[in-house]
Amino acid sequence: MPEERTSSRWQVVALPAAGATAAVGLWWGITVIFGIRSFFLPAPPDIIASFRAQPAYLLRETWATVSETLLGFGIGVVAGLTIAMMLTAWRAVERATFPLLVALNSIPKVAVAPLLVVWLGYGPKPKIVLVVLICFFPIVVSTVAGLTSTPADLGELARSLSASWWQGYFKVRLPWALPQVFVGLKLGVSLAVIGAVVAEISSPNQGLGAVIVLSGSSLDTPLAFAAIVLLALLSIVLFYLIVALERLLLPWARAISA
Amino acid sequence: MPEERTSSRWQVVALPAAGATAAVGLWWGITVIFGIRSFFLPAPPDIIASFRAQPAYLLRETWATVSETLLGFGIGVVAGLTIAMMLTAWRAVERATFPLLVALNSIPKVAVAPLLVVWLGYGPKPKIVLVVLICFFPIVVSTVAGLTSTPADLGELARSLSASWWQGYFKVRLPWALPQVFVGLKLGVSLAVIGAVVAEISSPNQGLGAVIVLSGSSLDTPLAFAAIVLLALLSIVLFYLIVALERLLLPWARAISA
Amino acid sequence: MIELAGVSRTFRTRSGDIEALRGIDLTVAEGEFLAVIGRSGCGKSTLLRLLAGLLPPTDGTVLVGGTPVTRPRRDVALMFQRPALLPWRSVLANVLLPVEMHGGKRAQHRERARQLLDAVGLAGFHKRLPHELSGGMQQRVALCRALIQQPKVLLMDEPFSALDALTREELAGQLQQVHMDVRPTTVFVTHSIQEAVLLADRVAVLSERPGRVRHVLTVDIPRPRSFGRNAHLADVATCVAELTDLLHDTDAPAPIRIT
Amino acid sequence: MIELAGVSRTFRTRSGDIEALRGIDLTVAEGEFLAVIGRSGCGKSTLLRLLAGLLPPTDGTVLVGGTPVTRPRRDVALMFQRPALLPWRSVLANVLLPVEMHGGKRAQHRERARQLLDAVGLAGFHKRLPHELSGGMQQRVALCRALIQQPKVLLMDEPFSALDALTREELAGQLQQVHMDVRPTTVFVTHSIQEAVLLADRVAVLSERPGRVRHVLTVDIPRPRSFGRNAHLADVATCVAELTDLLHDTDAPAPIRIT
Amino acid sequence: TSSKAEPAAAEKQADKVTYLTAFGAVGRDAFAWVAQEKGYFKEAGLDVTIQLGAATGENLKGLAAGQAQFANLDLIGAWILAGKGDYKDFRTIAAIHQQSLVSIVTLEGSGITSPKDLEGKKVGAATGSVNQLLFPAYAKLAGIDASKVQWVNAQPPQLPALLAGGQVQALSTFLIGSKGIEKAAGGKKAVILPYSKYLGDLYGNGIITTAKIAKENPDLARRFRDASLKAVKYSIEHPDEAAQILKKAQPAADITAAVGEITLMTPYVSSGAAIGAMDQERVARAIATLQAGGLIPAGLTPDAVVDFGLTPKA
Ligand SMILES: Nc1ncnc2c1ncn2[C@@H]1O[C@H](COP(=O)(O)OP(=O)(O)OP(=O)(O)O)[C@@H](O)[C@H]1O
Ligand SMILES: Nc1ncnc2c1ncn2[C@@H]1O[C@H](COP(=O)(O)OP(=O)(O)OP(=O)(O)O)[C@@H](O)[C@H]1O
Ligand SMILES: Cc1ncc(C[n+]2csc(CCO)c2C)c(N)n1
Ligand SMILES: [Mg+2]
Ligand SMILES: [Mg+2]
Repeated sequence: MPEERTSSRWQVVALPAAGATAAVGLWWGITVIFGIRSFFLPAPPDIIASFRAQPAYLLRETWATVSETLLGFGIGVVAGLTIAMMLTAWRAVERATFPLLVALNSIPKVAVAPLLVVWLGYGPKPKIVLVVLICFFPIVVSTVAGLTSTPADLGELARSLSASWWQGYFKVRLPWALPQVFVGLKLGVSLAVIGAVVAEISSPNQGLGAVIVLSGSSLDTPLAFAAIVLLALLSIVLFYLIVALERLLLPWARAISA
Repeated sequence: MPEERTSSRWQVVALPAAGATAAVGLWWGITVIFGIRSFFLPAPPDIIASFRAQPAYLLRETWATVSETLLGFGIGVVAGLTIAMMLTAWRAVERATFPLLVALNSIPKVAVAPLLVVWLGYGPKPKIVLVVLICFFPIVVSTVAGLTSTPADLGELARSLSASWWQGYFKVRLPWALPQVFVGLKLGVSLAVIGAVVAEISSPNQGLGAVIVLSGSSLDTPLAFAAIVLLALLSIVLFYLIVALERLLLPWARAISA
Repeated sequence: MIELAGVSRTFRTRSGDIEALRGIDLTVAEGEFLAVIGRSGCGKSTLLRLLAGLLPPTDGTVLVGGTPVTRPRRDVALMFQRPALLPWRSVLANVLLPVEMHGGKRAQHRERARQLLDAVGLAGFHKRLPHELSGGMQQRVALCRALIQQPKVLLMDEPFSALDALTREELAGQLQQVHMDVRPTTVFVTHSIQEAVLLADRVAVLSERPGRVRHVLTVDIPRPRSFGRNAHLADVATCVAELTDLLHDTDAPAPIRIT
Repeated sequence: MIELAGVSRTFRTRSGDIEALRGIDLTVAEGEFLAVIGRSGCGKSTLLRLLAGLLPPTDGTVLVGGTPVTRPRRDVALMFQRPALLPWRSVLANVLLPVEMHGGKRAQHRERARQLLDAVGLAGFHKRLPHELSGGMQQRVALCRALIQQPKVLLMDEPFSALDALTREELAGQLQQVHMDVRPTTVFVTHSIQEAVLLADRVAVLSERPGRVRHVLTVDIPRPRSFGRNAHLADVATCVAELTDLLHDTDAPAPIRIT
Repeated sequence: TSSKAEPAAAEKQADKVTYLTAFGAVGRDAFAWVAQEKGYFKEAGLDVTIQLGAATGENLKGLAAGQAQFANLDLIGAWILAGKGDYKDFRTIAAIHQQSLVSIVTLEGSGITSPKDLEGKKVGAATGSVNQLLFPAYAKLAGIDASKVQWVNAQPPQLPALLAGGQVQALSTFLIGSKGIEKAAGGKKAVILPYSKYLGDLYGNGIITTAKIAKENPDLARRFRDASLKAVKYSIEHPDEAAQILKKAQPAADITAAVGEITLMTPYVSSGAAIGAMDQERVARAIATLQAGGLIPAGLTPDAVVDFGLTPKA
């Protein structure tokens, strides 16, 4: 018989730390035991050394990636929610345009990136556009799923109150969908980081993606991994920021579920 | 007062067709009006010509991509569901390993692909692994969201029946989560296609990704777009297969929602 | 105010049709209080949903205020059989939902919402979320949400089913008072014959599935009425007995048509 | 069979604690039928959830069959206040759920499930999905799901609340029969005093929030009993009157502590 | 993925080896498929799997991981990596291009006709590629200020689009790609300023193998080298047929562009006495150039990167 959930500080901090330590240990162990050369798979100390060799540079490039990611993600969220709203508002719109969205999403971003560079130059613009392109789809699909899962009795309630479309949407359907919107946001933010990197790899003038490309052409795998580790940290931070926001905004969702 | 949903043949076929036609028309129009050269953005006829020049080759490469995608997606689904199950079964496991999964997912696949080639060679294996890596995460996140959204009264029902963990899982929580699992599957299958292409681009020995790279290095943009169009069609087919499966398996989910 | 003429409703489902209502003819005058009783599954909720404009009839016409019902109207309030509270809104905010939807000023109605909640015994729970309430408390919130609309037509689907005998009596008394003061045209589905007799001007008895109007009994007892302790004990007993007989006098339910 | 000693339960929430039950002492003998009545929100459902092992008490001990309750037991069946049916399972499959969970052969119990469903008037609905049923029909499915377990201890939370008077009477009669035949120890929450008197060996009356046991009344009327038409009309009336008084005799509910 | 060091068995059973091309499937790599198609590999007792290689570093990793035994790549890039000590376990066994193909490529009408005009311009190139690394040395010899050139980084296949789209005024790339650049630019003529005008000792692409094969199985390396060079010779003599063969094996290839590449590389292939030949002195000078440019530390000897026992004699 479960007691009220108590999340002790121990669990919140120690368990993830233990997991991370185990993972790093495993990785390190593998590189040592199999004698893997550092340009195939660098061991953790190589990566730390690589980071400590030029921290300012790496942090500057991290910041470039962060800013592209956040801008693109912000636009992607607005676009995704708007599209999801329109798709659920008119069934005909959904029928006519959803396959196009699926098609658009399926275009490998690696193939689009060069086109964007040609159109938008090699500054941050094509990167932001690519972030938007890569992160809007999970937001759309999750939000649509949330918006179409309003329980029948709440839907009838809204109708019986002669709610306008907007009212039904903002007072009933959207709040109900929020937990699923957050699924989309969590997936979207992870992809957003990747989108920024993909764009930077294609046009490696700034950001951690550029670091990866540069280190690739000089076989400096530890530097590439330093960039990858920074990317992973960035993703974790952004992901858990969204998780925190969810906990803050949607206590009811956890309360009504087992 | 909405009558029972009737989806006439007209809506199911004509609307998507209209949408597609409009999109293709717009695209064509843009290339003509702005006089864009086919090297930058080929017009639809260029692409069709490119496809008709060597249909057998393109279909063979499509098949290579399809088989990698399906294999990888199959493994990804099994892995994703298993991981989601373990994460929701033990809160400690979730705490300890979920950040690692987020980190793993955030590693740009473009950067992993060369490593996989080094370990697994130039055949389909690294491609399949990349597909798995790219598609498991949305399945995990969506499934976890579904599994943790069991309504309190159904959760209590399972507990009051002294359901074993497995029973509670398979008879109550998982069925309830299925609509959200399908969100993950839809997102996962879209990403699976992209994963296969990314891997093929990195090691262009087969598949549509190879067509994109190789046509890129011989500056044959229409051929690249023919490959992209095939990819889009492939994605649409796979996506709607999953939608169809969902409709078949989960009629109740639509019935209990507004 | 309400006219039903030859109204039928059949549900089409994969596993066959279910005929819920058949050929309902019924009129409710303005300000009248009609109770509806009938066995479980006979179509009472369906009837209310037809009146509320949530469901179209498969046959016949439904008029409210002289116009055919094609969609929900703002002057009609429906209290559902289940509470249907929004889980993210506090009790008070749930009660204020119709006000917001109808474009009223929240501030003006907040005081009234508080009074309603206090009147049904939920003082001190205004800021709680629905899942923190017991079943009966949730039902009372839903009741307040229907009453705050001050509708011309009030449709209530077993509004007191989750309440204990005492609370039931109290709230029935309050509802009677509301009806005497404001005189909304009321259709009140209940499974308590006592309650029907206490509250209604007329009581419609539905037959088993498919629901048809078996009889409409006029309750000619002056108001205010009260349970057990009034001067018309005999009249009440007669009505209750008659209704009980009507309910008992059952034809077998129509077999389910599997198509 | 059931012993509660000094049982209290307080819900901790963000917006303050709610004390639902305080110092409950209660014993139910093996095979006994205890009805519990009390005002809405007084903690009846909470009491059942404590007995079912779904919720730990904040204070005191809960014993079932002599052992402390720490988690649900297979020989205890709880019928919830809400139907809690699985929306993807047919009516029949919903009834068979406990059998599957308890590792019974589905085939063996299918016949019994059919009989139970027919007995509560759901013949012809076996293959329907829950959302195709009316509220009362759903409640009857939940009833069948509790009965199919043939438990030693049967906990029922307002099992007939969504049913019309007639169906209620019929099912109460059937329940009485089941209890006389199989003699499960039964705790039966109801808001119908009549029903309590008809069915129970003893009736526990809870006070308002926080719920305490105000009185336990022994109903000394021989079985089988029936509504209105038995030889012990006077006894029944006495009991009903006494319980009504007990329910009426209210102390004000404790104020909500906002912490 | 292994090469058995059993020369005696070569007659009976062909040695299975994997070969990596330098840049996907374009004209400069066509000879590999020519060797395959014409049976040169088979005659040499080889069963070759041709895999499409990528950047220099990736090809070196493929060799290091044992996924491939032979590769075509840019020798300067590979030697720089060896000189920096990242990966030394490979040996060059033939030079396909006797001169580096690295060039500044721009379009007619861009106003760039000499290295001097590059100052203040945007030049596109692959990040960290030899093109960028060698530029300071080139600039010094050409008498321009390298710091006044603004680099725009891109992936190699995207360079033509950058130039054609006007994002940059010039590229630093391999000159054999200039036919493609002209095609991308809609027919405008390309202007080519080869680095080799000032850096004459550098080689272009070449074939390498692992140090292990060079040492333990030189016969295998020789057979592969000879079959490949025979195909190189055939390709420059029959550019159209080579392009056709390439197209047949790799349908994504473009015949016109491939013919263009083969024609453009011809003078660089046959400038020396023998195709593929390497000269120890010149290799030493090339290494010295790299050291002078600060690209590698001192200490790299020609023998560390080239197996002169396996290179064709000049
Ligand atoms: N959405 C639906 N789909 C299919 N059948 C339905 C649906 N809603 C109701 N029915 C059927 O219509 C009949 C009448 O249902 P309704 O809910 O109106 O009954 P009711 O009189 O309100 O019963 P109760 O007193 O149990 O609430 C029932 O037989 C039910 O099975
Ligand atoms: N999960 C919960 N969180 C907070 N408070 C709760 C929770 N469940 C019940 N309560 C509170 O406990 C008290 C008793 O609730 P309970 O559901 O036991 O009442 P009840 O007697 O069953 O009422 P009803 O007859 O209306 O069903 C109520 O005041 C309710 O607000
Ligand atoms: C069009 C074209 N541009 C550049 C190069 C050469 N190149 C530049 S960078 C790089 C890889 C890593 O150094 C290679 C091969 C090419 N071959 N074709
Ligand atoms: Mg009903
Ligand atoms: Mg209760």
